[in-house]
Amino acid sequence: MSAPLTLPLQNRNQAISLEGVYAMYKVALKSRMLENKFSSLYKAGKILGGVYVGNGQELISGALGACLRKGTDYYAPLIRDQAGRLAFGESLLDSTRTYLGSVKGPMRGRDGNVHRGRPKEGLFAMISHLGTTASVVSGALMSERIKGTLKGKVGGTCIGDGGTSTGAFHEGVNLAAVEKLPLVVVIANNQYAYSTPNSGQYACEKLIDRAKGYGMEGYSVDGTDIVACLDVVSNAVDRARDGAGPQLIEANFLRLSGHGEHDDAFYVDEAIKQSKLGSDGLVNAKNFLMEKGMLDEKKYQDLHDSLQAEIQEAVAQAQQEPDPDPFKDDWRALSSNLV
Amino acid sequence: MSAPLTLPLQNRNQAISLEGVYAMYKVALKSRMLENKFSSLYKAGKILGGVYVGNGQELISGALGACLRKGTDYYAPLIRDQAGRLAFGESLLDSTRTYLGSVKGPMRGRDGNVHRGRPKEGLFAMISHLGTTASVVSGALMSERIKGTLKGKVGGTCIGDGGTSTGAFHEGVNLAAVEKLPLVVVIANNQYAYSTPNSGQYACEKLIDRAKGYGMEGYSVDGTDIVACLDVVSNAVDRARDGAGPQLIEANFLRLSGHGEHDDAFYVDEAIKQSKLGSDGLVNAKNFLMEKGMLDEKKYQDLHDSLQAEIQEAVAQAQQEPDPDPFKDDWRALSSNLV
Amino acid sequence: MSITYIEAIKQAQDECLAEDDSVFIYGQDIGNFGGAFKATQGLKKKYPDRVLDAPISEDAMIGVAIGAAINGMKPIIEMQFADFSTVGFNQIVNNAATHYFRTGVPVPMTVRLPSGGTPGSGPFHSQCLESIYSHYPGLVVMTPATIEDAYYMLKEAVQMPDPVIYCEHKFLYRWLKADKLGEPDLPINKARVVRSGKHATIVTYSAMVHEAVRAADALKEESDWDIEVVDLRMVKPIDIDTVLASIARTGRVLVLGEGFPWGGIVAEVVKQIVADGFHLLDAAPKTLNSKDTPIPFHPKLWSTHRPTPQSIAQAMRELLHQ
Amino acid sequence: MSITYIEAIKQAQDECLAEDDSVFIYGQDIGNFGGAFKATQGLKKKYPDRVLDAPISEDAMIGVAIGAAINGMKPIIEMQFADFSTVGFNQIVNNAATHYFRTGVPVPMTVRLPSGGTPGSGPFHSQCLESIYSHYPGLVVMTPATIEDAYYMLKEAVQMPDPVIYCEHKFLYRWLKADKLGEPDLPINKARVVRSGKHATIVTYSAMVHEAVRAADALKEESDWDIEVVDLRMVKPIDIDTVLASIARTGRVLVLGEGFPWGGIVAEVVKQIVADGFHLLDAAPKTLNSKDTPIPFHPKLWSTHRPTPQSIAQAMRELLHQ
Ligand SMILES: Cc1ncc(C[n+]2csc(CCOP(=O)(O)OP(=O)(O)O)c2C)c(N)n1
Ligand SMILES: Cc1ncc(C[n+]2csc(CCOP(=O)(O)OP(=O)(O)O)c2C)c(N)n1
Ligand SMILES: [Mg+2]
Ligand SMILES: [Mg+2]
Repeated sequence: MSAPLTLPLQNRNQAISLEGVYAMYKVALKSRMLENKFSSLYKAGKILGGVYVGNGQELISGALGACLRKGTDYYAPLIRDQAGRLAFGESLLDSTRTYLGSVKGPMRGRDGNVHRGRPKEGLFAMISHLGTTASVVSGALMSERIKGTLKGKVGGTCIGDGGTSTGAFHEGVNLAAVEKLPLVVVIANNQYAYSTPNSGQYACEKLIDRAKGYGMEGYSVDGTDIVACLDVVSNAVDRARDGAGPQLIEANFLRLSGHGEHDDAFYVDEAIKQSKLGSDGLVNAKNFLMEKGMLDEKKYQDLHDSLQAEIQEAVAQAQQEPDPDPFKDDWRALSSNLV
Repeated sequence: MSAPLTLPLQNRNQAISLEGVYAMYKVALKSRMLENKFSSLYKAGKILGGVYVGNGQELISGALGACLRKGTDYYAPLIRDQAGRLAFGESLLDSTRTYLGSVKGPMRGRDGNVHRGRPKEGLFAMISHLGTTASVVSGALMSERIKGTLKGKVGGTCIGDGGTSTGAFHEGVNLAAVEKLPLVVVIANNQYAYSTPNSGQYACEKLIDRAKGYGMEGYSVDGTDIVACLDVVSNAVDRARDGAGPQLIEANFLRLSGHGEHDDAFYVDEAIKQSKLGSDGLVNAKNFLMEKGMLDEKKYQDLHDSLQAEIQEAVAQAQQEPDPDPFKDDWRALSSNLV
Repeated sequence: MSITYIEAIKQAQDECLAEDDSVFIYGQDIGNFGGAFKATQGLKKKYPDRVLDAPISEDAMIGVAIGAAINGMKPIIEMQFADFSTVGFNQIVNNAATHYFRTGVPVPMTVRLPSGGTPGSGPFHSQCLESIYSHYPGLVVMTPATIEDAYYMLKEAVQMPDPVIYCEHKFLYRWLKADKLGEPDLPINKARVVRSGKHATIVTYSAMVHEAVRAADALKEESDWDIEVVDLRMVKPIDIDTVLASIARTGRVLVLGEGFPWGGIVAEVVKQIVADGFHLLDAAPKTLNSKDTPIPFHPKLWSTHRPTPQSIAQAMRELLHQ
Repeated sequence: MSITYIEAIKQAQDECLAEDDSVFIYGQDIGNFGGAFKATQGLKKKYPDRVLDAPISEDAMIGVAIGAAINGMKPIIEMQFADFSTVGFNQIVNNAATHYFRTGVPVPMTVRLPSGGTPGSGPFHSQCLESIYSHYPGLVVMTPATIEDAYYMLKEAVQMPDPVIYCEHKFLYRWLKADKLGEPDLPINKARVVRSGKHATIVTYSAMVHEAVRAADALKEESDWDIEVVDLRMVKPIDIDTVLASIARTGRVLVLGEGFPWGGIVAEVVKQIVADGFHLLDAAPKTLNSKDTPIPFHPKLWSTHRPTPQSIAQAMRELLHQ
């Protein structure tokens, strides 16, 4: 059971063990369950802003988060990267506190939901404007190079199919390539940008066709296949870490929910839903682990229950914490004392 | 002598005749001579702003201008497209008047040198910010489509190697591809962006590698070879006109002058200067036409003298025209009457 | 048969499309989906070739509008949120706005910016950008505060030969409701006296008009102050004459805006008031904006960050006792 | 051994690099080439790993600075011209400027903007963007008018924990010359009384300080008026106390700027003056900016478009006779 899986990909430095797959599955499941919880809280009117979940994106997202090393690497997640955040080491409380507006959260109520981060721990806090993270992570990596401490470090970020249309993304990725930075960029191609299908965002056959045009190494991966995700991402991260320069990964899968919890996604093509692309990677992973004997229904139920308890606790704690107090808040946009 | 040249490129609808090559050479030479004149005027302190010339770019620039049809097509030239402008049908006077600040020029002294245009005649007036033209021409083409008058129309624009790094360029080209517009984009790869060599702008082997990633048809061409330029550009324009969608052309050559007339270009690599890439396409073209019997020294001298006279006249006329008068100028940024 | 502010915007667009073949709408998710706020719902079906989905490319979307407008069309660009227009900023302020002055060829385009704060929207889905765009020569900037203005101003914006930045306030979208669309009562370039009074004037625009009226009502109730409220409606150019006429009646003025406090419309109005109406003033003009920080996500912070009827009334008390 | 304004900028950068390993410079053509204006000439040789050429990607350049600054560095970004910073606008105002407030982690970066008009530079190489950036919470905006300020303010900007927009005026680059760099005389957040007077005050900043002094000299000569000139130096935040103290002495004020007339620094200063110094005013504050059109290319148009010693003197005459 602990024998390393043999996987087809070349150039792979690390073998993916079944334990590794199982660990990753736990993170993905935890992410799904946490976001389901946010979704119900949203429907109950208990969340202050919007809720954008990563249903379908857990495997590729979690794989990137899992392959990056907190304390060494940089990670700039995007809106559907709850799984990657958990895998990278973000606490459940950071998440629940931010969604629920606790003043004890990393954003202290000043920003919400998916915008949270702990920049001093290598976890960047995104802004809404798509495409801006590739250059920010590049800047962190360039500063490591200047300090002479880049060796062995990697930066990772994610972008949607829609986000690839932004000029900011192009500039950031191109710059990373020019600087030969150890940046791993995951294109989470979930077939839609809000309601817009891929045909409205790009005219190439596959987005990974752009890797060559940037001078990056590029990989396609089935985002519903847990082993493939781990394999391709760990390979790319290893290659970046070893000095092979920036890596582009395109993962294909379907967004299994609306754009946000307010959206019923009526526009999603039924044919895609029915295809392999539309399958639920989490179900696939569960089946795989059951086949391999790593999981049975009892074990799954135990896992589920323990995760549920953890989540419940983190939600409950955030809910009982104080809101920010506008009269005690330090209303200053500058950290310098100039006035 | 009037037999069509046989050229290697496939899919070409039009054969390039020697007469065509000669006509194009005349435009390119005229452009070079006009800009030489601007350069001397600049050195004599007679030009009000900067001077940015197209030395080396005349062939590819002229080819695009020549293949577009004024009155039907749209053309958005960039800073080194004097030859394309002449080929498209811009008058010498529009050029001299703008450089010399005549109030009779198309910009009436309000804008200078390379920013001129006649948007109502399909000749767009660029702003300085690089990368913005692809989307503007796309907008013109989309409006033709909406009106049902797109058939047979083409838009053309140019970008430098450096300009490909802008997000604006990426967004514009990608959008044209998504909309399957008849847009022909020429990347004038003159190896430098100001002082920055290509290695500082991109990490792919050839910029044309990006065509696939945009879902465009792509061509490389030797920008110092007049026949190849005409051939590749006319082919791409024809294909766009026939509905094959957007076309990307990368022309390679060397910028044969400084970035502007203030720049001695000390940083240009001597090896490139000595290579084929560094050769002067105008000299190559002259040699080719001489070989083919279309030109001899006498004919060249006559051509030169007549062009010189034309240029001299256009400069003289612009010089004797009035400057704009700030007290008579209509200082309004809006065309509506709202106050 | 009722109508909301957002429905007025939809109806105006529908009629623009119906009446003028050169009008088209371009924006993210505005086709089949009907737009993030449903301002174009159903329009794709009616005008399939003129309601077009755009990629996430704000810079290029504005570029498209410019090229189309030069070419005789009257594009409407929907930004998904005003905040994202910063990505198309360069094309707006340097290309669209300068084109008429540079070339003599006007650029009749309208950029719709879903603007302003709603609770829980945070720093990047709540911004007011009218001050930024007004700074640039060559743009007309509209900030409708009522259902009728939303409708009539948008229809005029689309027909105007200049680039118009049309700031529609998200908070008003469904909050403003009426039985039917009223008649137009003023040319769009005139400010409107929304509530007449004699002790002081509040000059404001967009959603803050309603907060100002609430504050004025409260002050009436509380201590019988009669506060006049002037809605600028269009913030560039500004109808300063109506503002000055009001101050001539009241002698005191608060200029109020939801946006950031530094520079911008509010400061510009004060500048124009003191330039031409200094002698009319019985007290120093006061101003009120949001705080000078990014817009906070948490509703408790947000509702202190922006002006409220309470903070407006407090500012008015100070003004009246000066 | 003389020094110019641009040399002061270069020297400040040289020393910043020498004194602090966390400083680096990133910009187009700033390496070997030494920058479009030679503000980094020779620095690449001295600090090869910390003077880096960037691709033509202003958005990404700012992104790099943000990522580096969060990570403990103190990047200096050179924009080739201030005008091109509109392409990096989103990263500046929405990412860099909000980061400290949102996360508590400051972003110590400096963006150098070669700003302002010179003859023949036209609409896209002449702009003043300090008003636009000042509007946004979270940015410090500096506008040095002297060789010493160029030097000392830049050195402080680089060490400041917040994003600083440093607007250096291209017209001053080689026009200001001195035998040697003077001593610092004021904290950078204090405005400076450049010329003392008693009849009226001109409040201004950057290159217009020199035009104001010329106008003041002319008025002295012409009719013995004593005009005080106050240089704001930093335009966000503003040292309004020094402005008010001057107005307390003179009772009259012209606020002057080179940028576009709508909103911005000039309107903000008027707003702050009337808020706190209304009782000090003997006449309505006046303002002067460029015309409200794009900046024209032709020197004859350009020199009428922007304020000149003549138009400043004219505005002062009107102010003095009010
Ligand atoms: C520059 C910019 N424009 C518009 C938006 C509004 N917006 C938020 S998410 C989204 C769709 C993103 O699609 P994609 O990149 O495919 O990511 P996904 O939501 O599918 O994960 C849009 C248009 C934005 N955030 N940024
Ligand atoms: C967005 C933007 N950033 C910077 C500049 C300043 N600039 C003008 S030309 C130029 C170099 C352009 O290089 P390239 O695109 O290769 O064209 P070339 O000059 O070689 O023809 C630069 C950096 C600009 N015009 N626009
Ligand atoms: Mg998507
Ligand atoms: Mg070049």
